[in-house]
Amino acid sequence: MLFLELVLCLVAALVSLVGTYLAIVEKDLLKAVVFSALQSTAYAFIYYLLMAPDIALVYIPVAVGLYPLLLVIAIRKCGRFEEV
Amino acid sequence: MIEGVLMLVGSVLILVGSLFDLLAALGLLRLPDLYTRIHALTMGTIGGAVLPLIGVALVAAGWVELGSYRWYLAGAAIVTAILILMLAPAGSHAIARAAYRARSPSPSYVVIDELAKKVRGGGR
Amino acid sequence: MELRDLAVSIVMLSIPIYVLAFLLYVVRIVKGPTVADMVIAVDALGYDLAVFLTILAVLFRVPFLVAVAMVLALWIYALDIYVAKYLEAKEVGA
Amino acid sequence: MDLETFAKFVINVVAVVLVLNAAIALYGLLARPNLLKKIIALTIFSDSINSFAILIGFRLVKGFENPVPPVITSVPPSESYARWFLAKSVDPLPQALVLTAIVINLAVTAFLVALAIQIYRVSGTLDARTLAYEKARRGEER
Amino acid sequence: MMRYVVVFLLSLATYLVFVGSVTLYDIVTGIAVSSVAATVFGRILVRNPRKLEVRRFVELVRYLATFIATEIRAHLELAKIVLSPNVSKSIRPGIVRVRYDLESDYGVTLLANSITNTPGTLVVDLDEEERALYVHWINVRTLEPEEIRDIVSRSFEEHARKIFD
Amino acid sequence: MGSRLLAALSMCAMALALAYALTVGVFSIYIPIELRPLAKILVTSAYNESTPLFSSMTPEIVTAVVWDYRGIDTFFEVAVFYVAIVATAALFRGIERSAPRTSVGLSTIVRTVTRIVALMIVVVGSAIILHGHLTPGGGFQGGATIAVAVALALVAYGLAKLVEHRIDYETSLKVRSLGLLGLSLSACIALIAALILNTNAYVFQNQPKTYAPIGLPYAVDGVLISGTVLLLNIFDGIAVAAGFALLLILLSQPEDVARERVLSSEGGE
Repeated sequence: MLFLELVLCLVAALVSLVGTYLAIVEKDLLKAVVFSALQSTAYAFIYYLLMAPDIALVYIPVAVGLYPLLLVIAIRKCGRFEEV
Repeated sequence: MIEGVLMLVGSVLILVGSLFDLLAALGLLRLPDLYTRIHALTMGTIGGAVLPLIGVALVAAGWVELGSYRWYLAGAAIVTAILILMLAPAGSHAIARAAYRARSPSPSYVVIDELAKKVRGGGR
Repeated sequence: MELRDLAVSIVMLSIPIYVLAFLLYVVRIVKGPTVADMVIAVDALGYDLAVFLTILAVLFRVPFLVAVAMVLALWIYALDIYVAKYLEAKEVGA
Repeated sequence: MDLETFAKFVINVVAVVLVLNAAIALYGLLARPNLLKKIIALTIFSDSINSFAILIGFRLVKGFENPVPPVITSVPPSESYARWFLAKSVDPLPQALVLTAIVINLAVTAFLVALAIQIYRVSGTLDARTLAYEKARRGEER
Repeated sequence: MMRYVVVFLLSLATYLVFVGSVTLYDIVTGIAVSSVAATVFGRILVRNPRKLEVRRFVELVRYLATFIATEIRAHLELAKIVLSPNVSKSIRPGIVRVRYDLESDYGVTLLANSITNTPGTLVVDLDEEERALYVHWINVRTLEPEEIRDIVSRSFEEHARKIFD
Repeated sequence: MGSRLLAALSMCAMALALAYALTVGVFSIYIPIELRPLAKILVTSAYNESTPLFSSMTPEIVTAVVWDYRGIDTFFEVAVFYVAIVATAALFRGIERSAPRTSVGLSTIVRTVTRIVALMIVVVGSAIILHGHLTPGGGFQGGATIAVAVALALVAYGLAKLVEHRIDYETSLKVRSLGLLGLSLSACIALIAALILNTNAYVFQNQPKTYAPIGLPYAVDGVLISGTVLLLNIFDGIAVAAGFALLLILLSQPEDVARERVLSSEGGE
C-alpha cells in the first residue's frame, strides 16, 4: 500500500508542476485561473496522500471554491487579457 | 461467503467504471467540439464515477475487517454518488449554455440548429 | 477469504487505468482550445478524483478520509458555474 | 531500488517539484506585468511553501505500511492502541501550523484583489509598467 | 409544517451519513443543526407542501429502473462512437427543440438532468415560456418533433410528471 | 501550445533527474522512521486520561494543537483575518449599499440544484464544525465550507436575491462580530470562573493545570466535548463563514455604480 501511495504522490506532484507552469505562462487570465485550479486539485490530492485530511478539508473549499470566485470577479471587472 | 461475493461484484463494478473512465478520456480527446465532448464527460461521470461509487459501497459493505466503519464508508459512497448525479448534469448544462450564448466556440459540426433562431435571430 | 483477495486485486488492477485516464484528462486541459473545454476536463478530473479518493480510503482502511472525497465532489461544481456566469453575464455577482 | 530508497526518491521528487513551483511562482510574481497574474502567482507560492511544511511532517513506518492521520479513533485509547497509534501516526504539528495560514492567506488575497479592483477603478489599467509610467508622468507635471 | 419536517429529515440524514456514527452527541447536534436548517431553508426548498405523498416515492424507484436501462444503452452507443476509427464521420450532431409539459421547477430539473445524464443528449438551453428544451443530440436520427420527443424525453417526462406534478 | 507542453514536460524530467541525483547523493530530505520528540509528546498527551495536567483531552490532535497548545497564537491569527476583512471594508467604504435591484442569475436548472446543494453544504459544514474535536475538521474548515454555499448562491441567484433573503452586508457584519465576541468570551471562560470561585486560571485554559485547578469538563455524561475546544470551534466557524460572506458581498457590488462613487470621491478631495 505504501508503494501505491508513493506512486500516486509522484504523479500528482508532476501534474501540479505542469499546472503551475501553464498558469504562470498563460496570457489569458481566465485560463490561468483554470490551470491554477488544476494545480490546487493536485495539491489537495498530495495532502490527502500525505495523510493530512485536516489540511485537505480546509484547502479544497478555499482553493477550489473561493480563490477562483475572487479571481473571476476581479477578471470580469478588470479585463481578461494580459498585455505583454 | 456472501461478503466475498459482495466484494467481488463491487470490484468488478469498479473495474468496469475505470474502463468507462478511460473511454471518456479518449472521447474527450478525440471528439471534435465542445458540445460533443460534454457527452464524453457525461460518460465519465455516470459510467466512470457513479458506477464505481456503487462498487465501492459494495466492497466496503463486504469487507468484514473494517468493523462498524464499513457501513459509514458504504453510506458515504452512496451519498457521493447521489451528489454527482445531481451536480454533474447541472454543471455541464451551465457550461454548454454559457458557451453557446458567448459564442465560444460556435457549434460548427451541426446538422440542425434550432436554438440559433431564438438566441441569435432577434437582435443580432 | 479467497474471494476477498481476488476482489482486492481486481480493485488494484483498476488503479493504473484510472491514473491513465487522469493523465489523458490533463492532456485535454492543456490542449483545450477554449476555456469551456478546459473547465469540463477539470470537471471530469475532479469527479473521478472523488471516486478515486473513496477507493483509496477503503484500501488504506482509514474510514474518515472519505469525507474529503464528499467535499471534493461538492466543490468541483463551483468552478463550472463561476466560469458559466463569467461567460454569460456582465457581472459575476449580478 | 528497494522500497525505502523509492520512498526517499518520491519524497525528493515532491520536494523538488514544490521548490520548482515556488520558483516559477516567484518568477511570475516578479516578472509578469498584470497585477491579477501576480496575485495568482502569490497564491501558488504560498501554497507551495505550506505544502513543504506538510511534507516535512510525513514519516515512514517500520515495516513500510502506510501511516495514519493524527486522529485517535478509539476513545478512550487502550494501551495497545496507543502504542500502535504512536508507531503509525504522522507529525501533527506542521499540519496545525499550516491550517490557519491557509485561511489567512485567503483573507489577505481577498484584500489584494479588492486593492487591484480599486486601482483599476481609479487608473483604468492593471499593468504594473503602465502604472509606474503614469506615476512618473504625474511627478514630472508637478 | 410538512415542508419543515421533510427538510429536517433530509438534513438529518445528510448529517448522520457525513458524520458516520450514531452516538448521543451526533443525534443531539444533528437535531439542533437540522432544525436551524429546516427553519431557514424550509420555505425556499418546498413551495407546495401538499404534494408530499408516499406514492411519489414509489414512482421514484420506477423512474430509477427506466433510468438505468436508458443509461446502459446510451453508454454502449457512445463507446462505439468513441472507439470508431473516424470519429467525426460517425456522428451527426445537432441542436433540436423538444417540448415538455411540466409545471414545477423540480420536475423540469429532473427531466433536464436525466436528459443530460444520458450520454448522447445534452440540454443546452431551456425556454420556460414556450416550455421547450433545446437538446444537443450527438446522432440526429429524425427531424419530426414528436418522434424526437419519443426518443429523447418521453419516458423521463412521464415519470417526472408523476413524481413532481 | 506544443512548445509549452514540451517545456512543462522537460521541467518534469528535470525534476525527476534532480530528485534522483539527490536520492543517490548526500543532500536528501530526511524522512524519519520514528516521530520527532515534540510530536511524540503531542501524540501521547493529546488524549490521555492518566496525565490530566498535561492533556488537552481532544482526540483530534491537530485541533488540540490549534485551539489548546497554541491557542493564543491561533487567536491572534484570527485577529489578522479580522484585520484583513476590516481593511477590505475600509477600502470599499461608501459602496457597500449599492446593491442592484434586479438580478440576472443562471438558468432554472442550475438554480434548483444550487438550492438543494446549498442546504447540504450548510449541513456538512456544521457537521465539520461540530465534530472538529472528534474527526478531521474544525472551525476553519467548516467556516470555509459554509462560505462556499454563500458563494454558490451569489453566483447562481445574483446579489439582489441574496439581499432580499437578508444575507447582506449588515447581517454578515453582525454575525461576524457575534462570532468574534463569542471567541473572546470562551477564551476567558476559565478566567471568569476562577475570579468568581477565587482561584487561579489562565487565558485559553482548557483542562486543569498546575496552580490552576479549575477547567471545563471534557465529557458530559460520557459524551466527549473536550472543554473549550468545542466552543472555540463553533464561534470560529461562525466568524470565518460570516467574514468570507462579507468579503464576497463587498467584492461583487456592481461595477458602474462603484466606479462612479470612487471617482467622484476622488475628485471631491
